[in-house]
Amino acid sequence: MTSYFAGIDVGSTMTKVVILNQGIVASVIGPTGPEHRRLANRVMDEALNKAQIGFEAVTYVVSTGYGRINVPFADKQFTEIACQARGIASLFPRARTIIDIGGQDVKAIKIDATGRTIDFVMNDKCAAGTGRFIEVIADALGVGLDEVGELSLQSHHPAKISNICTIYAQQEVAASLAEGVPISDLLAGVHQSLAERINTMVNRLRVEDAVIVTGGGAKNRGLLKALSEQLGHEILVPEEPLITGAFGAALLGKEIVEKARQTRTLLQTKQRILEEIEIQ
Amino acid sequence: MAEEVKEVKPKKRMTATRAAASIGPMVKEFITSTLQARAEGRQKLAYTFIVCHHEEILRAMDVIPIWTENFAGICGAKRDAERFLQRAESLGLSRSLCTYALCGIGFDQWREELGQMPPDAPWGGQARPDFMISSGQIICDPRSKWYQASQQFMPDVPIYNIDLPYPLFQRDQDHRDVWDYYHKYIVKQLRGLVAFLEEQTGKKMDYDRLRELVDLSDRTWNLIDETYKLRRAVPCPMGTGDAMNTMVPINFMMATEKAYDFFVDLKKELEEKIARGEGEVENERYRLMWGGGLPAWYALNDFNYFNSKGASFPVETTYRMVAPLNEMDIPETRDPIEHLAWRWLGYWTFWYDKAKKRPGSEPDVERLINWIEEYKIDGVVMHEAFSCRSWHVGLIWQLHQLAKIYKPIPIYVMGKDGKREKVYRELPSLILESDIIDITSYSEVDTRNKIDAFIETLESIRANRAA
Amino acid sequence: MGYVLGIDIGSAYSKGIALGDQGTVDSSVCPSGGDLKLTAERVKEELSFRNGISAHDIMRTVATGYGARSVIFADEVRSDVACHAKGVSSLLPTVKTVIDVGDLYTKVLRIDRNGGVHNFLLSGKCAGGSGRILQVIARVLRVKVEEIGEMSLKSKKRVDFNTGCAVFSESEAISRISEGVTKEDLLAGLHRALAAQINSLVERIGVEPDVAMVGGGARDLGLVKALEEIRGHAILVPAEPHLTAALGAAIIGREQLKKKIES
Amino acid sequence: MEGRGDSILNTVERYYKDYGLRARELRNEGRRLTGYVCSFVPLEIITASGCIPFRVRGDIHEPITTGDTLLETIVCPYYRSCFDLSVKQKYDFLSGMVIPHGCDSMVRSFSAWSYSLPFPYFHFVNIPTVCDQSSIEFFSAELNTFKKSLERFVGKSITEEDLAKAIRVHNENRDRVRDLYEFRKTDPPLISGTELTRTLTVGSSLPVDEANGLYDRVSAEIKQRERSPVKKGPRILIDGACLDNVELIKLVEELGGSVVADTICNGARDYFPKTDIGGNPIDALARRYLEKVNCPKTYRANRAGTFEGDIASRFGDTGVYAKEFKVDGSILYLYKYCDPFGFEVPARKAYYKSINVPLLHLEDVYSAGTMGQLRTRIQAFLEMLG
Ligand SMILES: Nc1ncnc2c1ncn2[C@@H]1O[C@H](COP(=O)(O)OP(=O)(O)O)[C@@H](O)[C@H]1O
Ligand SMILES: Nc1ncnc2c1ncn2[C@@H]1O[C@H](COP(=O)(O)OP(=O)(O)O)[C@@H](O)[C@H]1O
Ligand code: SF4
Ligand code: SF4
Ligand code: SF4
Repeated sequence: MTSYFAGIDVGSTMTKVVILNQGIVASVIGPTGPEHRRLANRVMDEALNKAQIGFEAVTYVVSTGYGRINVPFADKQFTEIACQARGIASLFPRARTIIDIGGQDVKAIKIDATGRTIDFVMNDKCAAGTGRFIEVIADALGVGLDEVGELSLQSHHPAKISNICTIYAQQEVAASLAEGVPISDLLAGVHQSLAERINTMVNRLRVEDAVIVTGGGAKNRGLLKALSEQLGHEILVPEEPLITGAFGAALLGKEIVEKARQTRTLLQTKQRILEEIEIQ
Repeated sequence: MAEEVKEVKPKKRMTATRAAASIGPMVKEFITSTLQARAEGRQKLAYTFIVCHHEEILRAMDVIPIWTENFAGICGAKRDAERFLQRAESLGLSRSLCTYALCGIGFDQWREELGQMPPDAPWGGQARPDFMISSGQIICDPRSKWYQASQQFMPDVPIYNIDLPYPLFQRDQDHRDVWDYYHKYIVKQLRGLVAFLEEQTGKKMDYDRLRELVDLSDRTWNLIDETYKLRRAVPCPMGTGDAMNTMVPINFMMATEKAYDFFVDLKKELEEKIARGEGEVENERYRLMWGGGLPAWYALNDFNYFNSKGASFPVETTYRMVAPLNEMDIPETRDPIEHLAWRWLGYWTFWYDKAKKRPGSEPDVERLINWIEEYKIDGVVMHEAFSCRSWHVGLIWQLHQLAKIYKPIPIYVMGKDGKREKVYRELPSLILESDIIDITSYSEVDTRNKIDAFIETLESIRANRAA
Repeated sequence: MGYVLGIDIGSAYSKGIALGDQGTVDSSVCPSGGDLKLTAERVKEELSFRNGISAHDIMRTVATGYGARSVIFADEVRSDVACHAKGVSSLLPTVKTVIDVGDLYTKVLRIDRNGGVHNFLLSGKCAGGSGRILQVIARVLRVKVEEIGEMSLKSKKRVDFNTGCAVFSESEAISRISEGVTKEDLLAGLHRALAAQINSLVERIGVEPDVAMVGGGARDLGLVKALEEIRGHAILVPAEPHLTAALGAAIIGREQLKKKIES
Repeated sequence: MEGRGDSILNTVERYYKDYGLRARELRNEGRRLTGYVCSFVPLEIITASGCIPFRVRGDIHEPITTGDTLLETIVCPYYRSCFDLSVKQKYDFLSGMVIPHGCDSMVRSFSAWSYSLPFPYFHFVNIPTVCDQSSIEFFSAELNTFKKSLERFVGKSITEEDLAKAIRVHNENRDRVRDLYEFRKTDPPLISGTELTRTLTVGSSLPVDEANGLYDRVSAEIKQRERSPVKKGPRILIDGACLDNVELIKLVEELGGSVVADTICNGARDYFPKTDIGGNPIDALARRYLEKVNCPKTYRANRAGTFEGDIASRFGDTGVYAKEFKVDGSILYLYKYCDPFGFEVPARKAYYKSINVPLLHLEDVYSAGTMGQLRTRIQAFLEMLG
């Protein structure tokens, strides 16, 4: 019987699930709602359906991400840092620096040739330095998140955003828009401002090639361009940058099981039933 | 925000005096001369800090001081500190620390990494020193930690660290009871510095020359005091905006003829202006005191903005590092080093006795009160620079205490019985918040809005002031 | 003598007052939106149209607030510090300390009964301590910002709420609710935390009674109550606290007019 | 186990939660308590005067409010919290307060403290930054001034015997703390980091002889233990300044690490160095505080002439502890706005690298609210040590 391993990454905005055996058999991205538990269930269910297996077929589940403690059916939790490092190391053996741009925080991870984390930094205190900054501004400009990147690339004169606070910046951008500053320039300015903040943080690690960007922010080409200019390094992006954390989580689970088998220790795994947890 | 000027170009600040306008080139020339000295290698260069009362010793030994605070300030004024600050942050240094130091360390690290000046370094950059002389003790921690951190990137450059303590004000203690052993310690520390310099330069100290230089800076010191006191005139001939320039000879050029001559000229210029009834601003409406805080170097233009509203700054507590020598009770001595140590102690304890006489007062508050009266001040402006604790912690408390014990503004109010009643109110104050060189902490629009509101406040007090 | 308009273009709401010879004739409030110039026009139009005021009946217009400079037709621009002071002192003459909880900033002013300002202080560079957080939370709770005051007063068990970032408070609220905290208790916690932040600003400048609260935030009874609780004394709130700056602007305009006529 | 009612560690926890419980009792008995902050106030002199030294601490659960109205927020948050609690009269049982020149935050806020608190006694002890012979002489003189001011306050003179005796008890106190640290050497440690820091924190609120008694009882109880209270996990050293709330340590232990060593001000930095016996007691104290307490506040000249040599001599004690307590990783936990420690971060990082100990650097603001943010970082670090 093939064993399956699942990784579930409950982010602040998106919940991602990856199911593995030898390779990825299914991956699903769904929104994270306020009720983490139920959504974790739903996304997991969807992934199982896609893989056409039942939950009992999954040997080990690792949860990660901002909502990792709210996954009742997980066997173990890891931080996104460990999971991203693991996932990226397997996808990009050359990777040395990972920058994960999420909605709630931004992390930079340095890994060595064996894929081990050697250092990391993160920002999660002020929205001004995270993906949320872009969300708020995009919202104020009435632009969809999937358009902001392309739009900003059309700009020739990025606007200078002088406020740091997301809220003040939102106000500033709205006012500039009314004064006729083109949306593309504003977006380019916003990307530059965020890229600057990320760059300062990341630099504490002394960035080395190859630099991989993951998380929702990696879907934003405008941000990537600004970031690569600031860093002075080329940037690589996984095909599906959102799921690398969940992928790494599944891999870590797989390793735990394999190690246990080798040393013949018994794994305390929970009963493999995905119960529907009702929340009012 | 909406009205924010799109591309922030540092405009040249307009000065009110010729003397202040001559400062920029002087500093530039000075920086250039340090670079030249480095290239020629004939004289030793020393990183060091202002307000240490040791420049006479350096000059007597022909050591060229490189004032690292000055260079950081220049980066700030040119709005080009950010890249050095970011470097420092990348090293693991928190942005909450003294940004002068961060800028300096970031610059040093870059220069050492490249083996040459970082690209487009402001005014040619800061020369590599032969040694560093630090002095933190009671002025501030960064002064003893900064060079130590820089040394990581130039381990071959030795540091000599001296202590220059002074007794902190304590209400129930007379500073004269303790200052003998303070004096003794300072003297030993300064003698240690002399020995260190002798070792580094291979020269012997010429004590006659030292005595002459100490005498020169004493004379300059008194002259500065006389010159600055001219600013009591109404209208005020020179404001704090200019004083942020004329601090250069006080802090970076003491014990030189040039500094003395500068103040001779400035004094003459001010006297002429006073004779002509010429003020810093054309129609002086408000006289403000810069009551604390180092300036935001990239935003000196804000002084012009104040001026444009009719506000002049006849006096500031910042960089006014002198007090009349004859009013300081310092013992006579022929030994120049002993004299330096007494002058140091005399300066820091200058307001102690006065403060003890007024209940609730304290030296810094006492100085505010005295100058408010001497300079006929209408309001106090302070700058809370977030990264320097030394000059900026305690300002809020000082304002609090000032408001509590000193209410000079008479106004009429409606009393309980419906009759007009005269009461006294405290002086209005304005606290600006940003940083000395970290421009990301500053918003021009916010600052100017605050200034506008403050000016309106002054106006309304003026309108309601009881005769 | 005609009418004087006071127009306060805030970052969230724009407010206008038309002042006639006998006092306030009408007021208007609308969201500020992006185009402030247009909003300013709209406020004027609305006041004029509803009260049949023709262009030459408007003797003077004084603008204030975040977007005051967008009121191109204004005769004068005054800071909202001065305008709030004027407005409050005309409504509540015993007030000596004014707390203005606006959208982006919180301000504290010390005033006299003539509406003169003696001293003032503004909150810093982070929107975490101003009224905006109320809107943010109201939105995630799917209630109207007008309702949150009442709701919070119904709370039985206030939770500890971390006000930090105004943006992230949203996610904190979401996760609290998903933990089963009621909206009422959450709001009470929010009000308490915000009030504590506001209070430390208030304390800095020193307080002289009576104390009034104005600005959009003062419409939130939960916040007023929380601040009263912390301070241990009553806080006066004028009937329409968000209008005091506009009112003050109009009064200033009227006074100027009077002076002009007299001289 | 901890659950038993008669456990001394339960008592410790109670005194920890209600900090100052015993001090209030002593005050009611008519004793004089003298508050202090930082590890640079020579407690021996306070004890010798008959007063009881009481370490003023902050509370990360209490939002800083009143304190902020008098003191800038650019003061280190730990110190602001201490000030805030003091002006909120949490320490109204004190008769006085001694503040040393530990850092800029302490120097520049001295006026605000001394004018805002109603204590009859206030004193500032100036401390040299340089550590040479003239500094020791100066510091001795400054300590004599301190002694004289205490004498004036208590109305009696402090004799050499008084001092010698106080030095002895405080040394004994330090020996006992050392004994407690010994329990950390097993793997997993017999005493958890949370228990230890709680015990020391409580100890610093008691008269020194009572603290000695407390430590003895704690030691006796730990000796009885058969099992460690924590699971085996990465062994962590906490490097930093004042850590008088256990939440961070607790978090590390919750996440599977064991805190087994530290350099903190209310830990090894303060308790490991002892005062020399014999000779002039004031001079001996001057030497202990200036030369033996290893804090970034004092300037240690670079005698090696190389960076590597310099950091080895400045941070060598950390390396010794790391070896002695078999540390797997270190957490450098610093407060925002702390200049003395803040400027050392790059050098400390380099030092850890040189001794091959992985390091996590955290900058925090002294609030329980940030523990959530620290959780992910710490968990990831422990994963890294794996
Ligand atoms: N399609 C998209 N195009 C551009 N940016 C996106 C897109 N989707 C998400 N983002 C960005 O990614 C962020 C969310 O990233 P994600 O990794 O999902 O965060 P989390 O892990 O916290 O849920 C958003 O704040 C947004 O800035
Ligand atoms: N009825 C209300 N109840 C609670 N809060 C309100 C109410 N109305 C407005 N607010 C709050 O007040 C703020 C706006 O205040 P306002 O004084 O109009 O600000 P500004 O002048 O800066 O636009 C908003 O951020 C909102 O959160
Ligand atoms: S006094 Fe302030 S600005 Fe100057 S070096 Fe010290 S901390 Fe920095
Ligand atoms: S500055 Fe703005 S974005 Fe940052 S914490 Fe404050 S409210 Fe949030
Ligand atoms: S943590 Fe740092 S800044 Fe705070 S009191 Fe200690 S030494 Fe001073």
